[in-house]
Amino acid sequence: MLGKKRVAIVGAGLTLFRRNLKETGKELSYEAAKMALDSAGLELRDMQSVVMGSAPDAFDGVHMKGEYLADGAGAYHKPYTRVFVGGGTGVFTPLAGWWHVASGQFDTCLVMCEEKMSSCYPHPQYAFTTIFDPILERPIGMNLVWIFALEMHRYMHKHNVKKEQIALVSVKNKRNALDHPCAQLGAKITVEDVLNSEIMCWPVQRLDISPTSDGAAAVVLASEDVAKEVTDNPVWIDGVGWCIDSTHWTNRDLYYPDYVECAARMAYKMAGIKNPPKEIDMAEPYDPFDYKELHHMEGLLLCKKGEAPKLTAEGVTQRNGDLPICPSGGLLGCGNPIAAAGLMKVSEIFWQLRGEAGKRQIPGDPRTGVAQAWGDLMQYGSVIVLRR
Amino acid sequence: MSLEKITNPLSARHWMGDMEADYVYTLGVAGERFFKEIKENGRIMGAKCPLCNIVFVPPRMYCEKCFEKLEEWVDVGRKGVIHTFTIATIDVDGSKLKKPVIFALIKFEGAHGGLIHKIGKTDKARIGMKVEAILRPPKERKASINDIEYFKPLE
Amino acid sequence: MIEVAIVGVGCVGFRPITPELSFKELMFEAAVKAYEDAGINPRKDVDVFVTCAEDYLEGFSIFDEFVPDQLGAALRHLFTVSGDGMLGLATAYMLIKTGQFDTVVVEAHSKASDILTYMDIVAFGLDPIFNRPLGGHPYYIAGMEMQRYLHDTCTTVEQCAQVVVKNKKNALRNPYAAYGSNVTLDQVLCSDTCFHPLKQLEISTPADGCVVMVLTSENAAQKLTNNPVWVKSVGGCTETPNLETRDWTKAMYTRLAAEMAYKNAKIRNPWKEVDFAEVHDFFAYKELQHMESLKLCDYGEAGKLTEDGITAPNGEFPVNPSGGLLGTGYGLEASGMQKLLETVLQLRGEAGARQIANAEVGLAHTWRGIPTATGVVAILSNVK
Amino acid sequence: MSAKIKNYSGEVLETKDIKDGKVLTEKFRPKAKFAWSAGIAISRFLDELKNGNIIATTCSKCGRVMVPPRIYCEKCYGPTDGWTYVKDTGAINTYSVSFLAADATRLKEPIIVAIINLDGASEGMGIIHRIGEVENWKEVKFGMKVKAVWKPSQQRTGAITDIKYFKPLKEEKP
Repeated sequence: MLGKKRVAIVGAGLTLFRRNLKETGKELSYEAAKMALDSAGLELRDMQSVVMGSAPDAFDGVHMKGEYLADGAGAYHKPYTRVFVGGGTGVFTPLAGWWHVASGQFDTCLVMCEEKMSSCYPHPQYAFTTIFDPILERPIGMNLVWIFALEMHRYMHKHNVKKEQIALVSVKNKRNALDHPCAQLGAKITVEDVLNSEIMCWPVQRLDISPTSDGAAAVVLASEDVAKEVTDNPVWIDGVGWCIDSTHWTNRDLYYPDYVECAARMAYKMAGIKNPPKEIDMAEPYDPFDYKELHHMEGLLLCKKGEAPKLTAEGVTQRNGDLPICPSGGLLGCGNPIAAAGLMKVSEIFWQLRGEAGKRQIPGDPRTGVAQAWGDLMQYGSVIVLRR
Repeated sequence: MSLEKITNPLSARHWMGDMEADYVYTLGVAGERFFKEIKENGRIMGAKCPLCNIVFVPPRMYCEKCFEKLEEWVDVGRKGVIHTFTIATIDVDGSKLKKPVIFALIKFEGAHGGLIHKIGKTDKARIGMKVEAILRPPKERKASINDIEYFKPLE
Repeated sequence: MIEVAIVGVGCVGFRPITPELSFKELMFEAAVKAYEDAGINPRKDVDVFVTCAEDYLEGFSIFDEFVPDQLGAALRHLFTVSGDGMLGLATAYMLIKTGQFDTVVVEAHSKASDILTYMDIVAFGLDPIFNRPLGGHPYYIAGMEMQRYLHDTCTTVEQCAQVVVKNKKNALRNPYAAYGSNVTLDQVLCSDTCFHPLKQLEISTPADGCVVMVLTSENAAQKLTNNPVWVKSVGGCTETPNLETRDWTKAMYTRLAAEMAYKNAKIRNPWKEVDFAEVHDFFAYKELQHMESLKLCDYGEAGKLTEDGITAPNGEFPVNPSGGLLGTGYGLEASGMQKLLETVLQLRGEAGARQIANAEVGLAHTWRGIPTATGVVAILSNVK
Repeated sequence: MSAKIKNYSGEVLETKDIKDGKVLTEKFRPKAKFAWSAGIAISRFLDELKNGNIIATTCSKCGRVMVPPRIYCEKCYGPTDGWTYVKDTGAINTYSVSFLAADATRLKEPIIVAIINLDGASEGMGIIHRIGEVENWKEVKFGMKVKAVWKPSQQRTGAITDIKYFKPLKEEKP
């Protein structure tokens, strides 16, 4: 058995994901947290600890924003920690919640993720210019999209993947998002639309990429004893994994995310998963760009290296396919309030496993799902394995 | 430890840069209503938690103690009491202020919390001193905490 | 029950500036020392690495990116806690308690001298709607708190100043300290009253340095060392970020964190059961306020104890034998690690001229500074 | 649960609502200035750039030649034990063509950036820089040989921008 205590997710909450929301970061956090608690039939006083996940302070525009958000996150008079692994934060935060409970230190933990990217004006892109090395990279005029384009291009080159194949991911996820009530960019689009959209940084085009968003998400974690008291269908955290690769991203071959594989292996080992494609019923890999879904499916060992485009083309990754990928609509469809988007993926697996995903519900009887996020300088992988 | 160190101080390079951007913060659901009340009606409001039976100033969307959504707003008046204060003589850049500034936490009767603000029209302050908010003329108000110009002693 | 031990420590600094090292090189040096101390190879023997940092104190968005290589954590299991090093300790403690990880490394550092506008960054931490637009030097918050604290507890300004005298003197005997001196009570009292009643010399000055610690489970510790320092408990609390609704007399975050730590370590009377304490003293009055919140004495008693020399190194209950932050320098997110480091050295009997005789149980405490109300308390012991 | 919920929280604003002042806001620009210490490895690297050289560090344990230089080997976790110059020529590992400036505005002339694996450094040791002297961005290819174009020596300041960009190197037959 994993850990001293088995840990379950017993509730989840989300706000809308939109380019601009009126609520402050604190208020967004509150809305998501309150919904998660209500859905679990629990109250704030039942929470013994709180974990916050949020991406750079440079979005919200508050130094130490974890501290600033604390009351909205429900941390009043409670042990409270913020964890931060760039874009990987959203899936990493429930891992931090997991050890709060699995260690036996707490019976419950409220896991929060928040992002208010619109505060950075006129465009949150600015905040991304400070993620680079100030001496060797910022003087070149770095832009976030550049580096993903470099990675995408390398991936395409190495496996001889065409843009048409990659665009299918965007088409699928934006369509899936039409069924998600919080989604920002659900749409019916075609491969042609993607290929004809504005070139941002070749090979990245406008419709290859997820938008910036405001939003918050929360999940409630409980120890086995508490979970069985409050719900008949807890969803168990059976595997956790995370990994970071070297800072020197220009010294690595970007065609394959070794760090995601390393994180996945850690999580699968804990969950006792030996044959991922067979034992995993659905996955929510991180998809801020369409190629990333493919890249991450491979890193998650859901298929062989270079095989993800083929599976996508064959429809395997559709909701009614053999291995549904991003049934939520992902970041491409739902929007990308960085940390909140990662936790949205975890919430999606939670709802899918409980059969509560409504129009998004995948058929069959899913028992095991995986969510993954990715961050830093194409460097970080965080993975969670959930089981019914 | 590294096998060599910098021993010539002139060889130790530094690189200058910043992390500066423009920020536009929405005042939020509670904040917008609070500052509109000050701007348009000259009223300082609090929000009541029916479960904890306390009135929060500044008003929030939720009770930080129990997470109840706060719907009931009450006028707490412009008069309050100094809970604590300080006299600042230096500015954020470390320079000496031409005139010291008194910062204080002002509490309002029957309310939990209060407002952090400046005390004006005096160079003295004390804990327990009664003060009143002096608002800027309506035309100059911008829906900001600075729509209150300062708090003035009532004694 | 899995017991958790600190089996290796490494420290570089603390110094006013470190122009000859990049932050990465600073971290590398401290890490090498810690691994050497623990007798481990980070490429093979470490299960998880925890680094503690805040973006605006580094000058990077997503500082996590720049951490792994110098700690030996490339393609390993590392993450960032956006908080004080002692939140990193709490994290490592929990990770080991899950039974899934044997060895966890915690790192925190300060490259404060890389920051040209530190005060502006502190002010950037204020609520952007209700507080920040007022402007001003953010330490007015400390001045206000000190005022109310003195008012409610009848502590005197002399008693607060005495903390500075004691801590800077203690720091003279600490090789890791940047700001030791034989300052007199008069010098402290005559220094500028920047935020009445808070004086210039009662405010800590930032310093550069890095502390790395290696924590292991009991089993792993037994293979590595004869003098493990056991982490008996860790307690943490965030009171509220809202300045308006917090308690301005009692540091409630510390009180609640301490209650959690004492409960888990089964300590009923900390004054009797703990031998010394490393208490967060960013401002001089904070040492006194925190001592009281830590239940080392009643509210209003700490000043008197300090005046009477009870908290001096040779007193009945030494507080901040390291020299505290006033003496060693404020190590930003490493300040909790500075507290832990001294506690570990004392409990190992390796504190040199500062050594407290027969110390068995030590308390380390941290606070995240202005404008937060977040604190962590750890109880360490050399007896299992 | 998700299926049962009718209303998700969040009051949606248009960007123009903020611009037009329809929603109340507070504005701020922080002062956040830094002077990062370059340290042992990068101070030397910058000095060498000023002289028109690209310097790397070496680890005798794993035999790697590392650029940008560092004083520790992240693979072996020991101190690096030597310095060596690498060439200012290399091959394009991957590249992208940006039509966007850092502030997300549209560029007239696209910027080509590439990871360039430098000759003389260990396999896969690349640096990021711009590619110049290319008439049409479609001419750029994976594996293409490139060479640094340096600023005149009197204009160099000891910065990565002492190299203006890398230009395609016409292959010379041996």
